[in-house]
Amino acid sequence: MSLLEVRDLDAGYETGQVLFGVDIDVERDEVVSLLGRNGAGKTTTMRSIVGADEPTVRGGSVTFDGHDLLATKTHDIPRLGLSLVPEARRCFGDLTVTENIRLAANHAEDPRSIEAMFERFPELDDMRDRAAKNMSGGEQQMLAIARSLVTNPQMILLDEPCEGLAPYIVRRIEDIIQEISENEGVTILLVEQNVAVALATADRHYLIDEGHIVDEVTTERLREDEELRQRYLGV
Amino acid sequence: MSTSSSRTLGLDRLSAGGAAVWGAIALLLLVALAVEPGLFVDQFVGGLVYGMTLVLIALGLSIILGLLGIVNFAHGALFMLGAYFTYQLMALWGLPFWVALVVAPLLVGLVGVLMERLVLQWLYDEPPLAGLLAAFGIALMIQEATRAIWGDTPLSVATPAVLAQSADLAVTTVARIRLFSVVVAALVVLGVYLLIERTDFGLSVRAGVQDREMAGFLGIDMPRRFVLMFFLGAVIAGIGGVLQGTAVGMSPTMGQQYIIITFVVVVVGGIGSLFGSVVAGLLIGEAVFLTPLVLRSLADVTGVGALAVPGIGGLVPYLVMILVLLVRPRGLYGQEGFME
Amino acid sequence: MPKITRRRALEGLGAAGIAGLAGCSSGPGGEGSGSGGTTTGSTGPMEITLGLFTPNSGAFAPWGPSLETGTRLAIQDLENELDVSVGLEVYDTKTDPSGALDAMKRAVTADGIDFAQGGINSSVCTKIGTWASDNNVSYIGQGASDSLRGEACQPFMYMVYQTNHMMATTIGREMADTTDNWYVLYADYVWGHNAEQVVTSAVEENGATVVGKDATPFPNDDYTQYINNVANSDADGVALLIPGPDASRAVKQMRNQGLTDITIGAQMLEDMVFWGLDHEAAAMVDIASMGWVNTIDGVGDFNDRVAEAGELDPFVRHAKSYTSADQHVRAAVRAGSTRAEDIREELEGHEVQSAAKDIHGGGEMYWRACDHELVSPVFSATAREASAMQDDPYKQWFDVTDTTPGDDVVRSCEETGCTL
Amino acid sequence: MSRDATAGVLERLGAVELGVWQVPLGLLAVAVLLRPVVSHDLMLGYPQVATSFLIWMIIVASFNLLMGYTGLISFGHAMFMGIGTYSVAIALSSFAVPFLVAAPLGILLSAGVAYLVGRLIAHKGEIYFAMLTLAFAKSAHFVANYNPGGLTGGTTGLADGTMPAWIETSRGFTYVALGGFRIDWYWAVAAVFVVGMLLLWQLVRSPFGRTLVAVRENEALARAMGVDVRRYKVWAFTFAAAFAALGGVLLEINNQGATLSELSIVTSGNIIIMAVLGGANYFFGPLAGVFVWMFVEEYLADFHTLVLPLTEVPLARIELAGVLVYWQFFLGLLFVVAVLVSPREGILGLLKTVLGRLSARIRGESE
Repeated sequence: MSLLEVRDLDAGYETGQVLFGVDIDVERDEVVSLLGRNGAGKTTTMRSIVGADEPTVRGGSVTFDGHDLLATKTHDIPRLGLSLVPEARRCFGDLTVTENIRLAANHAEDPRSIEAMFERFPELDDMRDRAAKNMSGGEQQMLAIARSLVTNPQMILLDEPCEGLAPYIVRRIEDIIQEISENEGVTILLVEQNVAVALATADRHYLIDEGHIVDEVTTERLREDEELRQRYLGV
Repeated sequence: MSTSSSRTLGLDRLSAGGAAVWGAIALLLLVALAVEPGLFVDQFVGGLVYGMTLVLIALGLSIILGLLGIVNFAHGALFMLGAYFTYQLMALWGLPFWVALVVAPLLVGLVGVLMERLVLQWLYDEPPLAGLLAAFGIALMIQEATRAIWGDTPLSVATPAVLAQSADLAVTTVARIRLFSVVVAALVVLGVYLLIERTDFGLSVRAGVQDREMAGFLGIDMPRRFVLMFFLGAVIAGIGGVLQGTAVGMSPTMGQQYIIITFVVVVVGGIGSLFGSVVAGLLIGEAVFLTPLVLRSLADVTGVGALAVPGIGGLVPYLVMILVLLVRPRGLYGQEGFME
Repeated sequence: MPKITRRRALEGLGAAGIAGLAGCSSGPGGEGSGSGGTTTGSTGPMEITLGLFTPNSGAFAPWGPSLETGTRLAIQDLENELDVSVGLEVYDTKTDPSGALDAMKRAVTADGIDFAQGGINSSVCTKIGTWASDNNVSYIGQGASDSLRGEACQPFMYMVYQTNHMMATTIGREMADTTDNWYVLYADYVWGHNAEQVVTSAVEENGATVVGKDATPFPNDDYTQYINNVANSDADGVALLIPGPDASRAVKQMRNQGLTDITIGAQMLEDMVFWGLDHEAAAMVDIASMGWVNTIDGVGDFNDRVAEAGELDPFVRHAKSYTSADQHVRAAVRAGSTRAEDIREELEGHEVQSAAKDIHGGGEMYWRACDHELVSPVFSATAREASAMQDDPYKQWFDVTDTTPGDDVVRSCEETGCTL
Repeated sequence: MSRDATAGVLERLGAVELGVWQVPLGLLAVAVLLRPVVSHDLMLGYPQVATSFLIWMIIVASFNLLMGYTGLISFGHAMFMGIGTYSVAIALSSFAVPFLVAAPLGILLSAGVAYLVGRLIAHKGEIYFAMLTLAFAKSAHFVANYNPGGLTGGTTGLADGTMPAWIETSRGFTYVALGGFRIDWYWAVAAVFVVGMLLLWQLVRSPFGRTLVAVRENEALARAMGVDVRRYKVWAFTFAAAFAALGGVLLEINNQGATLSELSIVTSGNIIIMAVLGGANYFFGPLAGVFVWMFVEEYLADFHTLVLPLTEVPLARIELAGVLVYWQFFLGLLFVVAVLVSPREGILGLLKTVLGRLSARIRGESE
C-alpha cells in the first residue's frame, strides 16, 4: 500500500468544481512531482489532501499511512506525520525564526530538536531572533521547510518552493529537497511550475490539466518529450 | 525577542512630526500645571485611574477583535454582567467582595463561552459586519434580560471596609477602591502580556492572529484556542464589571455607555495590538481629565473665556481619535493590513 | 374595557352631532379625522381613554412604572367618586423624543385616546406637547424646565411639576444661609442648563458666591474629575443639579474620595434615585428642594396604596401622575367634553380641591392661566441620619424641613415669556 | 484570483440589476401598497406610521449606496440626515426662510459636509473609516447639544415654529395644502419617495454605480484598472449624504422639528441594522429592512395580549404585557437568528432562498 493514496478526488469552490477524479499515489521514500499550468488544480489538490476549509471535497478518498485524511481534522494531520509547506511559504511574519520553528515543534508528536534545525540550516542560525517578515524570500522558504522538518514528518507536501526565487537559491532548495529525501528518509510530493526543479529532484511526475490527471511519466520521458511539456505545461 | 519587543513598544516609529505634536501637548500641559498645580495633579491621577478602567474593558475587546476578527459589541454587556453578578453574590447571597471578585468574572467567562459556541463561532468566516450585528443582538438580549432579572433601578453594593475610605497619596487623595482597581488592572495587563508573549500558548495564539489557516496546518487546534481566548476576554470584562460595580454601582445601561468609548480606545491603540490598547486607554483617560483643565487654564492665561467649552470632556475621546487616525491611519500601534 | 378605535370614536361623534350636542368644530384638517374627543351623551357614565407616556426603556426607565401606578390609583378614585369610566393606554416614550412622538401619533390616530399625560424629561415633553397642541389634544406633562412654561409653552400643554425656578428660589436662600461658597455641578442637557442658571442666580441673590461650575455629561458614571475640581476650589458647598441615579453616583464617589465635610445641596431631588445606594451616601445630602416627598404631613394612605400597588416605593412621580390624571379627568367631567378647548377652559385658573391637594400637604394649588403651570408648594428637605432611615413598609429617607407656597417662588407671568 | 474577482463583479451586477421596469414598478407598488398593508387590522392597524416607513426607506437606501454598493461602512450616517433636518428646522424657526428654499440648501449643505469629510477620511481602512465617521457624528451631536447662538435648541431640539405654513395638521392627520389643493401628507412623501429612489436607482446602474461595485468587490483590481478609487469613494459618500438629507428634510415635517436623536449615533446604528437586516446586496434590501425593523418594533411594543387562534374564537389568551416591556430582547434574538441563518443576504435573501426552495418543491424538483 502506498504511503499517500488519492483516489478519484472531486473538489471545488463555490464558483465551481476544480478537481475531477484525481488519482495520485506516492510510495514511501519517493519524490513525486505534480506538474501543471497556472490554475490547473495543483494547489487545490494539496489543500484538499490536508483538509483545508476550502476547497470543498465532493467525492473520492485520501489515505495517508492507513489513515482516512478526509475524516481527520486539519490540525490533527501533522501528528500523523504529514506536513505541508504551503504556497507562498506563509511564515509568521511577526514571529522570530526561533519562534516559528518552536511553534511547529510544540504541536508535533515526536519533534526533532530546534537546535538540530539550526545545524541543518546554518543560514537560519545567524538570524534566530529576526522577525520572519524581515527575511528574504529564499530565507523564508528555508524557514518554512525547517518549520515543517522539525515536526519529524514521514512526508512533506511542498507547494511551489522555488516560486519567485533567484536561480542560485533555487539550486540550494533543490539540494535541500534531495538531502531530506535521501538522507532523512522523508517522502515528498512536490508541486511545481518550474519543470527544471521537478526534473532535478523528482522520480515520477503527474501531469494535471484542468483538474484532470492527464498523464503519469518518468523523469526521462518528461525530459525527452518536448511535445508533452508543451501541451500540458506550456514550456 | 529584542526586535519583537521594540516593535511592540513602537520605539522604531517615533517621527519628527510626532515629536512636534508631543511637544505642543507638553507645552499646553505645562501651562495648566503652572496655573493650577494642585488640581493638575488630582486630575492626572484621576485620568490614570479612569484610563485603567478603560484599559480593562478594551483589553478583552482587543483580544477578541484581534484574534477572531469579531467586533464584539456585546463586550459592554459582559462588563455589565460582571457588575450584576457582583450584586447577586454580595447583596443577595451575602458573600464577601473577595469571593465576588473571583466568581463573578468566571461566570461572565462562561457566558462568553456560551456566546462563542452558540453564535459567534459560525461567523468567523463571514464579513465582520455579520459578527457585529449578531453581537449587537446578543448585547440587546443580555441587557433586556438584566432589566428583567434585576430591574431598571440602578443598584449598588457596599464597598468592602478596607477599600471604602480614601487613600492619601501625599499629593492627592484617591478613593481606595479606585486605587485597588488600578492595581488589579495593572496585574491583569501584566498577566495577559506574559501569557501572550512568554508562553507557548501565547505563541500559538500570536501565530493564529497572523495566519489562522497556517497555524492549523502546523497542527494547532485554533477553535479551542478561540474558545479559551473568548473566555479570557469575557473574564477580563467581568473583572472590570466587578470593580466598576463596586466603585460606582450598576445599571442596565452601563454596558452601552462604555462599549463605544472602548472601541475608540482599541482603534486609537491600533487594532491587533494589545499594547496599543493599553497606551490608548491611558492616553484617552488622561485626555478626558486634563483637556477641560488645559482649556480653562488657557482661557485664564489668554483671557479668552470662550476657550473653556463646558461639557467638552465627553467629546475628547473622539477628538483624540480623529487626530490620531489622521496622523497614523492604523492607530498608534496597529498592524499593517489588519482589518483595513 | 372596550377598546376605542378610531372608527368607534367617529361613530360616537356622529351620534353626538345628531343629538345636537357640542358644535363639531373641525380643525383645519377636519373632516373624517375626528375633531377632538368624546362628549357625554345623556345616559351612562362618561367614557374617557387616557394615554400615558412613560419611559419603559432608555436612561429614564427606572421611573417608568411609577407613572403608571400613580395614574391607576387616580383612575380608581375617580371611578369611585364620579360617574366616569376611564380606559388607560400606556406607551413607551423610550426617552427619545422621536420615539415618543411616534407613540403619540399612534395613540391619537389609532387608539383614539382623548387626552395625554406623562413624559419626564423636557425634550420628550416639548416634542409631544407641541405636537399635541398643534393637533388639538390636551396634554399634561411632568417636565420641570422653565422653558416648558416659557418660550416653549403651548395652548393645550400643562405642567404638573414645580419649575426649576420655583425650586431653586426656594433652596437658594437656604443654601446661601448655610455656607458662602458654592460649586455647581449640572447635567449637560436642557434641564441641567436651566437649573444651573436659576440656582446660580438664586444663590447669588442671597449673598453667597458661586466659585466654579462644571457641565457633566448625562448619563455619566465617573464624577472623579468634577469632584477634583470641587476639592481644589474654595467651595464649601456643592450644588448638585444632576438628575436620576447619576446624582447618587456623584454623592457616593464624593464619599469614597473623602469629600465628606462638604455641604451638599440638591436641586429638585427625587429621593428614589438614592434607593439603590446605601444609607450613608444618601445621608450626605444636607439641603434639597423637592416637588413632593413621602414624609409630607397629611399624605394619608397614599403611601400605603402606592407601596402595595407599585414596584417602586412612593416618591414624587407617583404623586404627580396621580395629580395629572385626577385633574385631567375632573376637568373633562366638569366640561362634559374631552375637547382640548373645553378642558383648557376648565383648567385655566382652576384651584385644586381634590385628593391631589391633600397628597401635597393641603397647601394652595391652582392652574395658572398665563403659562399653564400647576402652581403648588415647594418642599425643602434634608436627609435623615443613616440610622433613622425607614425601609419598611416603604422607604422614608428624607424629612420635610419647610414648605414654601408656590406663589412665593413662581415667576410672574411677565417673566415667563409665555403668551397664552 | 483576478478571473474569479471579475466573475464575482459580473455576478453581483447581475444580482443588483433587475429588469428595466421591475424597479420603477416595484417602487410604485411599495408607495401605493404600504399604507393599506400596514394599516390593516392584522398588521399595525393604523396608517400614520406608513409615512415614517417611507422616509426611513429613503434614508436607509441612501446608506446602502455606501455599504451595499461601495463597501464603505459609516457609523455616522444619521449625521447627514440630521443636517437636513436641522437645516430646515433652523431656517424655519429662526430665519423664516421658506421650506422649499431651505430644503435644497439643507441637502446641499449635507452633501458639502460629506464631500469635505470624505476627502479627509474616505481612503482609510474599513474599521478606521467607520470609527472616524462615528467621531464626526459625535462632534455634530456635540455642537447641536451645545446650542450655539440658541439655534439648535440643545437637548430640547426645535419644535416651535418648525412647520411650513402649507402643512395642516389636526388630531394626527397631516395634509399638504397648496393653492386650494389639499393632499394627504403620505402621498406627498410617496411622490418624493418614488422620485428620490428612482434617482438613486439611476445612480446605481450608471457607469458610476458599476464602478462603485467594482471597487467594493476588489479595490486593488479596480485601482489596477485605472479607477481613482478614493475619488469614487468620496463621491459615493457625498451622494449618500445628499439622499440621507432628503430623508431628513421630510423627517423635519413628519416629526415636527428636530431633536438630538436625529443626530445620535444610536440612530446611525439603527440605520446600519436596518440595511443589514434587509440585505445589503439588493436594491430593495434596505426597504425590506426598514419594514421589518419598524414593523417589529411597533408590533412588539404594542402587543399586549396574544389571543389564539382568533379574537372571535378565543381558545387561549396569553398575557404578554409583562414580557413585552422587554421587547428589545426579542429584537436582539431576531438579529441573532437572521445573521445565523443568512449572514450575508439579510431577510430579503433569506426570503429568496426559502421561496426558491418552495417553488422548486412545488414543481416537484428535488434539491
